[in-house]
Amino acid sequence: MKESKVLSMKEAIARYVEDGCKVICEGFTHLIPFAAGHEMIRQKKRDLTLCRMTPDLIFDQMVGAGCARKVVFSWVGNPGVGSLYALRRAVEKGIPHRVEIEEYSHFGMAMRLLAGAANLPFMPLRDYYGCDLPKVNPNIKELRCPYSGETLFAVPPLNPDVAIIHAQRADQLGNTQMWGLVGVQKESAFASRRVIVTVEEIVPEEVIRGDPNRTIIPGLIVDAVVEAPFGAHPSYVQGYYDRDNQFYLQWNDISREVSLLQKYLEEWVLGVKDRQGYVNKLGEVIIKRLTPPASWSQPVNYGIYR
Amino acid sequence: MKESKVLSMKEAIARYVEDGCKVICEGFTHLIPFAAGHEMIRQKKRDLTLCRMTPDLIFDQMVGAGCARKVVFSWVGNPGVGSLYALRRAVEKGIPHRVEIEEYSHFGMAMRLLAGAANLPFMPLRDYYGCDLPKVNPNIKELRCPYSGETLFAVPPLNPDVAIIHAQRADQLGNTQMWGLVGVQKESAFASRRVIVTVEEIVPEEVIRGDPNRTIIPGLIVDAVVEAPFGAHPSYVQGYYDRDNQFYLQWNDISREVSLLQKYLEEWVLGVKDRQGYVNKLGEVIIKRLTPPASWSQPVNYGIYR
Amino acid sequence: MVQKGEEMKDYSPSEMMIVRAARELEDGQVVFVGIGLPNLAANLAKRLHAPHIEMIYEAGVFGAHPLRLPLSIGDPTLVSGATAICSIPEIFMYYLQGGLIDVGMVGAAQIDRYGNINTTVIGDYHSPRVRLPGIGGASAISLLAKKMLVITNLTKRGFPEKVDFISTPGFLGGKRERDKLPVEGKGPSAIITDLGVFGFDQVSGEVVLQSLYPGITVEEVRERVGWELRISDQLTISPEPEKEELRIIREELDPRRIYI
Amino acid sequence: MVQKGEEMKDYSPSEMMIVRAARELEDGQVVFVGIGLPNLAANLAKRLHAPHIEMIYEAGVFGAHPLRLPLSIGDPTLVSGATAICSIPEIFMYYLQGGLIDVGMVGAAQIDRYGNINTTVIGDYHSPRVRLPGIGGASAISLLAKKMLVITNLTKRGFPEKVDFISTPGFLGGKRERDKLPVEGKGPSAIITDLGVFGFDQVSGEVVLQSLYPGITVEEVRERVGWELRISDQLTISPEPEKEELRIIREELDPRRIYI
Repeated sequence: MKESKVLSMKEAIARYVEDGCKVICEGFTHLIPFAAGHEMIRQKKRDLTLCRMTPDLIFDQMVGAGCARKVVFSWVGNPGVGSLYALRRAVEKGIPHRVEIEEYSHFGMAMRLLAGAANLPFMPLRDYYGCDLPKVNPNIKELRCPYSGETLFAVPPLNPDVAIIHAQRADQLGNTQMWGLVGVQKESAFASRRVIVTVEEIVPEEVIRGDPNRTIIPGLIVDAVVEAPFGAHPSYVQGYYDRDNQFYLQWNDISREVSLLQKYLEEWVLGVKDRQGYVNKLGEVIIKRLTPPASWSQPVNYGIYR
Repeated sequence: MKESKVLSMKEAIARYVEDGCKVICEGFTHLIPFAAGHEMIRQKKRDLTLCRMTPDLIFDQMVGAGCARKVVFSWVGNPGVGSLYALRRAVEKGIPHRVEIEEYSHFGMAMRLLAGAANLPFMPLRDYYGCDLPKVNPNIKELRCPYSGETLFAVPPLNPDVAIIHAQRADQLGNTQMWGLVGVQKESAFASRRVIVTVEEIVPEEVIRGDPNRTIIPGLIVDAVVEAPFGAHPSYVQGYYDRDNQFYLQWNDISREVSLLQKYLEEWVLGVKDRQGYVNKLGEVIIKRLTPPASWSQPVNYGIYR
Repeated sequence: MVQKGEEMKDYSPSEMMIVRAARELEDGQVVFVGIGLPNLAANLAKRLHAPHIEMIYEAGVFGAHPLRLPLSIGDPTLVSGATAICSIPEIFMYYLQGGLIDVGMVGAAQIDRYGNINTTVIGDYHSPRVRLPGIGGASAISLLAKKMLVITNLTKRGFPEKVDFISTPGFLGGKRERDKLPVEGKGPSAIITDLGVFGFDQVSGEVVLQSLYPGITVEEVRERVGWELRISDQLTISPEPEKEELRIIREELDPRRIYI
Repeated sequence: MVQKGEEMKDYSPSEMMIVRAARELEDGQVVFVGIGLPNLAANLAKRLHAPHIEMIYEAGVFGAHPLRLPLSIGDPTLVSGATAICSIPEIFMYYLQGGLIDVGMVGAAQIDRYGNINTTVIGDYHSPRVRLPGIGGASAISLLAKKMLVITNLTKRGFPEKVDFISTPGFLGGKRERDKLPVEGKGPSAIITDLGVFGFDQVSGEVVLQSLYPGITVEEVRERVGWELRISDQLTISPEPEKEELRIIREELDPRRIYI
């Protein structure tokens, strides 16, 4: 009865990500939407404000490709490995062009998204006391409790134009299920004007309806559903594939050099038509290395109530 | 390695519910902890401050039995049926003794519990504009946004001494899984100093560990785990039994008359030793009527990562 | 809810209310649904002119596929086969406060000349003559849903000039006062009763009788309203329920006739 | 992290740091764990003197049963077989701000005379000489966990008298200033480095050298500290790692020797 929201990645990005808009691509280590990031690079999106708690390789690549005007974050690095060199080059040296930054703590970013999802003009939190960050980021303000008079801090809502969320599965109406680490994806989706969901598998509505508590993002707020198997590599998808820690290490060398970064983008992003091209190029050996043996949850009984 | 937290209902209530303390028994229509409520009546707990968004029959019974000093709520009634007469008698006529009330809206109560769980001294919300409630409840205050200057309202945290939560299952350390409507149970548990979990089934740790995203309350904050099959009747447990709508109708007549209420308490609460006694008395016909055919969710794959 | 003296008609006042409420809903709207008549109205609309209505239940359910008529706001039949469940804080923060709800429907124990709703107390708050259930989710619906319908029976006691307690704001002292509230909800759009339907004056926010049900007179309505009721210049007679509407209500939605 | 010139010992500086950090943890504590040395320290303590330690991972994991050494803070091995997963807002609001965390462990690019930590920039904030990762979860750990340990290598650049930017507060300008903050966390309790362990003066909040690792001299430490370092009257030599500690680290916790 309802119209399917399934689009190709190309269509979804072309339709919903406009130059100059504010995009959030969440996923805390897990479920980082790399396939969508690569499509934004292929479509030469420009002047984006890129939001993520941890920019990770996905934003390093997008900044290196010239997509960004600004990055909003709370911890910027290649976790456990080192720096995001493309992002640092843009911030420090303006290569390929100057990129602004706006930073918070993890707690602050999470509360900005919560406020954004809840349509609150601010969210109070017990962070930033004694920190220098409020001195350089005027968005972080002091606030007095109307009951006790005590001082707290406040952060403003974050309301991106588009959220791009990767997940294990969704139906064609965008009802999206996710397990493993869920990060701030729910808040990011509710906080954003548009939501693109990319998934490992599009499943029949019955699968979703068989376990509604598993649904993190309701189809109500989803604009496009894209099937993108292996769409989070080199990050991971719980139960589907492992994090490619080797690639995170390799990236340290790649992003250090403009020429290597360009070569990477040409070969792995611009040089392939779509995610399927990337997966073919990755090859079976790597995919096999990253595929875990199965560990199934027990089903639960919802009951039939007539 | 860790010590089991499993107690009998009698022990759990005796140990953690003190006269005069503030108790929350959440569950929005679903999973209302009646077995625990009955045990509090049997143990003649007194001067309790009873907190629930919807006091429902559980608090009508406890107030009728003389356990309460105060009720904190946001909608008081027998849903779809009528009044909670025992509670009204106590508030309006002081029978069996005077009971105070303190009321909010649903949104306000939910935000009080969120603030309580998050250790915030207040939570802002967009409710109460133009309402008379803030005039009679000074706990609801106006607040100015530190960014826009706009007016919002604030509610203070609710931090009960004890939360009593009923659920489908938990392991012996209190890791508690729940599906179907989840209400404000997570917030209630985190907001409270002590947590008693009552469940349909105590399951091996492996069942919980097989699906960690299903865990709503972590054992970390749980003090006691009680096995109480059919422990939410006449409310319901998704997948286990249906709401006993007939009893909710009958209650309308019972609670109207002090003598009928007393008779009910003597027969169904004081007259049985424990929940098993209640279930035996209920009988197989009612249990069969309330038991739904099964509808199992599909298992999901978490993967084994070595 | 079938009233005596209505046997002449082949439909009940409740059925008429369901049909009238359903006609207020538009295709594609996101509707915040309560149990009883609002649930029946939303489901009727969905089966007829508004197939793309999205229903959100206050208990935290989106995309419900109930196999029976829900008897409580948290009926398990709303959960099995739904597409998403969320917590109560999320329903209020993300759906209502987040601005996702187009229409909400609420009941009323009292409603006054400016559409203010009382569901808290009759008499003084601290020593009430009658203690009512309280606000529940209604104030949030009025303030945060883009549009609100009120569904209630028309009784003299229920329609005083001024409510004893504003549980849920209508137009307060008048539309200008309501417009000052910094919220999405701009006040109730209609009161659907068992005798007719009221709207509100666009300028003052005062209740105006808009439509009578077949066979009901203006006088019968006036008798039950506690102030000098305004009647619309374009007063209409609501068309009777159509056969197909009644068939759906009786055969599909409430076959055991619990609410009709 | 094995340093040259340490081949004489049969354990690495990292191993010594892990052992020292583990000894700071007490049985029954709830520990907020990061990846790398903190994770190894907590797991070592759990296998020895603190079997009832509860570990919470920032990514939202409680009761993890990792089958391999986690290589990222959100490693999937932390999820499979865990007892509970929660969202990031919940970890910060309910666990940290909710006061459930006894001990947190953080790293530092720079740490100063009063234990203030810089992980943001070297140089001016707006035109930094070096851009570091930023705060992440560290400020919340310092302010909201009851106790905080800092784990970092001791380098001249990393121990200036005053950090360029306070990302995460230590004792600020001194203990009295820190005590004014309306939070649970009362300042760092120790800095565990590759040469020795520092504590803090109970009155002033100034860094004090408490313990040297075997074979390390006060002079070696002084050389790498950018201010006139105070030495404890009760300066100790930290006992070397025990065989069982090293066996657990090498055979059970980090068999591929990724961190040690």
